[in-house]
Amino acid sequence: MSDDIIIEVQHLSHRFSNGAMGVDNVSLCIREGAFVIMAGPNGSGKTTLLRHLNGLMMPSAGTVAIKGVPVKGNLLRARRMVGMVFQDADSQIVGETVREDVAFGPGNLGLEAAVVDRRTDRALEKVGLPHKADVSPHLLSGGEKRRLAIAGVLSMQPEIILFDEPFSNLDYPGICQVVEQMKALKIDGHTIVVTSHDMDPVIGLADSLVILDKGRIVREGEPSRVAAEAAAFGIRPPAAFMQKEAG
Amino acid sequence: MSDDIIIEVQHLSHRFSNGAMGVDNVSLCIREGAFVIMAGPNGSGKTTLLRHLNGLMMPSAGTVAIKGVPVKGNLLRARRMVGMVFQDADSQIVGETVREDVAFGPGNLGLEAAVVDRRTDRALEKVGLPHKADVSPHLLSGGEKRRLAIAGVLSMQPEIILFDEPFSNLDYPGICQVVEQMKALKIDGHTIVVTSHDMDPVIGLADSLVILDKGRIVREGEPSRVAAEAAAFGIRPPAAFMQKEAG
Amino acid sequence: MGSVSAFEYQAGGTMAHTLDTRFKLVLMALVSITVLNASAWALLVMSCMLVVLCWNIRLPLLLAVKELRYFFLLLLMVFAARVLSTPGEPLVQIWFLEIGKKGLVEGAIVCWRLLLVVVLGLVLISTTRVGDIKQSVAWFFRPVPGVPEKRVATMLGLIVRFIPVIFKKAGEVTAAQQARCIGRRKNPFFRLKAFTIPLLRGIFRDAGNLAMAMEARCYSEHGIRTTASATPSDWIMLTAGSGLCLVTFFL
Amino acid sequence: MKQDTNQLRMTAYASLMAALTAVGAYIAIPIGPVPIVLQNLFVFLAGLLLGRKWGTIAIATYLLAGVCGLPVFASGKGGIGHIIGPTGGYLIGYLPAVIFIGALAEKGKGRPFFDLTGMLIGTAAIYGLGVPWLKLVTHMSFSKAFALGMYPFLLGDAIKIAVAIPLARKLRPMVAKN
Ligand SMILES: Nc1ncnc2c1ncn2[C@@H]1O[C@H](COP(=O)(O)OP(=O)(O)OP(=O)(O)O)[C@@H](O)[C@H]1O
Ligand SMILES: Nc1ncnc2c1ncn2[C@@H]1O[C@H](COP(=O)(O)OP(=O)(O)OP(=O)(O)O)[C@@H](O)[C@H]1O
Ligand SMILES: O=C(O)CCCC[C@@H]1SC[C@@H]2NC(=O)N[C@@H]21
Ligand SMILES: [Mg+2]
Ligand SMILES: [Mg+2]
Repeated sequence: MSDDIIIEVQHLSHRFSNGAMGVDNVSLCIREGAFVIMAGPNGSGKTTLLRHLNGLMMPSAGTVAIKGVPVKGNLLRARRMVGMVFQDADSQIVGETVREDVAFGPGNLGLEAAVVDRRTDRALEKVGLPHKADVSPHLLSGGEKRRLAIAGVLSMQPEIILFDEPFSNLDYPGICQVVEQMKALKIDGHTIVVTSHDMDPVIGLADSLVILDKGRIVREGEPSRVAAEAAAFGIRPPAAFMQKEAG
Repeated sequence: MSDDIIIEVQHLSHRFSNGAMGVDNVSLCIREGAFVIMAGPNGSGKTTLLRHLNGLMMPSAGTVAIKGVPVKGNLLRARRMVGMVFQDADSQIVGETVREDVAFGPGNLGLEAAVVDRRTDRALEKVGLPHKADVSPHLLSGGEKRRLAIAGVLSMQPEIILFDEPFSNLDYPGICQVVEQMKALKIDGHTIVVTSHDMDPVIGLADSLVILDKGRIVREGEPSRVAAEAAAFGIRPPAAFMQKEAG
Repeated sequence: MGSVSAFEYQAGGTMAHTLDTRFKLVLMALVSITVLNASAWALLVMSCMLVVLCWNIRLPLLLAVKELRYFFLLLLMVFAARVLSTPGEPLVQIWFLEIGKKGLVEGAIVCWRLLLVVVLGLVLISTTRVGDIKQSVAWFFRPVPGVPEKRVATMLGLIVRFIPVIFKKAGEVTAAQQARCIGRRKNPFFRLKAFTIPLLRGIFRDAGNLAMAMEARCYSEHGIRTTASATPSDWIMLTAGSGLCLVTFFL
Repeated sequence: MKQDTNQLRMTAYASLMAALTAVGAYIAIPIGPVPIVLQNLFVFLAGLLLGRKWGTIAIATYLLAGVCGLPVFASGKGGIGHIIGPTGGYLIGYLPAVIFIGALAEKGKGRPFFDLTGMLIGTAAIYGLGVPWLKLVTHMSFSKAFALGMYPFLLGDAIKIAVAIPLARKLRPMVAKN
């Protein structure tokens, strides 16, 4: 983790058309190469905040900048630099085969066919799916689908990767696979932001833990320090910490 | 928990139209008032097995009986006696308001309007949603939606309640609410079957733990005894047990 | 559950598989039009060739018959309508229904034509990837002004993607409602409304999510290739095919 | 870019309506040369929910998918031959139908009277093209074409129209969001 700030959110607010505040005056800096967990109860604004980082949603007030360049007005750059793995693995499948799905992103960037192919192959290898390249994505298991979604993001070679609830509906081996993937991405120098109701699998990797509540950041800092306070905000404290207390 | 057997599954197999075996020669007895956890990796057949208990799916071979009466040929009886809370809370919402949704089941049973109203009120109270009775269900939070789904089942006054992944995408208070609900149902004498990738919240309530793998039952018995072996079958062992080992 | 039709692309290396999809589509159109105007002799020639083609690509015959069971019913109706409405010397007379030789022959020919066209469609889908159809359509529309050919291609891909999703969602909604004893309701209006609203809500939400996921991956129209190149053997096939159509047209 | 976002979402919705139309065609009850289908219900909904422009795009793409051989027509058939076949006229008729319905729905801003009028005109357009086409292709008499290609469906179509109005009212907010 370097000292350069890669994501800078300033006084960000998002008001939905029905008047509800999804995110309310949030400021946040994330350093290059950091692994950040974003926790908070249902409806606390995690998904809404994440979607501002790659310009899928636009702020009602405030700004988001990636490496100093505002997202607004540079949408394509933001989306190339910030990859996002959505919660629902099924709804983000675009291709008819695994390979085609992974090639969707780089294809959109207007790269040459040879470059697209190379990136696709590399991404498939990284997540361990080359043998499934010609299979229909809908035939994959839950864990494989999630890895496919990661490959689809990796092939765009983003510097930042956002994961929205990456463990939901996954079995234990599936969770372990995804965590391994995250570990490898972190070692490669990617900046990673994860939202999850279940911090257990990733708490060991995290450099920072942010707690959201009602659209605001209520705690932020060292995971070990912040996790102790998690329960007060309706977040399940990671077992690792309960154990410590028990032991 | 009494000694009477309420659910009896004998040599149940289910073959899908593509030839895959969803459930493969499963036999299982559940006693009245028991709380059973069904665990297993993705695709091990948990959902498929549950759906045979209320006749949503029909066996290719074998039988299921509720209180000695076969499900086949007595479908409506089975569905009245066996309520089911689905994994995807959204797809089971039918009503335009919370109250209307809860009244859907008893309304279908052809009960008198006064009885339907009374049951609806009682169910709403049990899950703590009376103040939301006139709200559109789509505006509820994740936890509230799940409680609504439970109310929709309670209003039919089933003896057996099946929960398919009741904790997915729920925050910690939501999980706690659902667990409280289950505890109350258990005390009321309901028989409960829960599938979940995360056993932590319910392991303390369980009388029995069943592990499925590739459509077969591979372990069955005392939760404390079976849980110790869980990891071998790709199931995340409950933290309570890891703690014991650590402590 | 899954796809619309029991028929899906079957990988293979036959001539029907490797022929350039644009050429396949053109040939399909030509042959369809020819067949619908062909005489009995021409139909015989065409049928023989189609049988060879079906054998060549190993068209699953049993599946085809199963798939077409309703279509056979339709053919029967067309046949009956044709027989009964064609004037001519009656062979048999049942009450006021007159069945004539001319009617029988014409009815048979009409049905034969329709059957050929439908089997031709099965051959096309079992030898062609949707991705290739998409790309060919984009290529065809490239010179047409006012039609955003790449967007059209994207939409074709999305249609194929959504169909199984709709069936799956419909299954889920049905299951959830059956579990709550909807089976006791006999009123079809009630059931239709109870079923359709959650279904459509759910799939519209999914479609919105998909659009967002595509956007996050920089959806742009660079992603669709509209260039294609044909090999000499493609041209030979096209020439031979259209020549045949021309000949049978006058047969 | 906001414009773009919306366009992509509408593209997805239009494709979805086309896919629904295909599913509605797949569920066909054969009662003669022309089957009972749910297809036209989704043609109505395409116009009501998406409006004139996107409704037309949805149905035009649906027809194109069929022309290209994808199995999207009644009981899972496709190909240009099907359009030239007995039921082709109905299929072509869907285009003017969706244009009328969409245009009126936009004008009416959700008032049921406009939706209803649109669907009645649309249905007239579907039969206006469908029945003569059926007569032409199968060489029946006009009275037979009406008996086989229109009368058996009128009650069903009336039910579809009656169902489409509340459906559109419930679903419009979802489509119009943002
Ligand atoms: N399109 C919308 N219109 C109006 N309100 C919305 C919309 N989307 C979300 N909200 C509201 O904004 C708030 C934040 O939602 P968000 O999805 O960001 O929460 P979350 O933290 O991701 O919750 P979860 O843990 O359940 O995923 C919630 O109260 C939600 O009801
Ligand atoms: N309609 C279907 N057609 C064919 N195979 C199916 C169908 N539904 C499920 N399967 C297969 O049957 C097996 C059991 O599926 P099931 O949904 O019961 O698993 P599960 O234990 O509930 O998994 P999860 O933990 O992911 O919910 C899986 O291998 C699945 O791929
Ligand atoms: O072959 C097709 O795909 C088109 C079938 C058209 C059926 C027509 S549409 C109007 C009328 N109402 C029905 O239910 N069926 C017919
Ligand atoms: Mg969220
Ligand atoms: Mg399941």
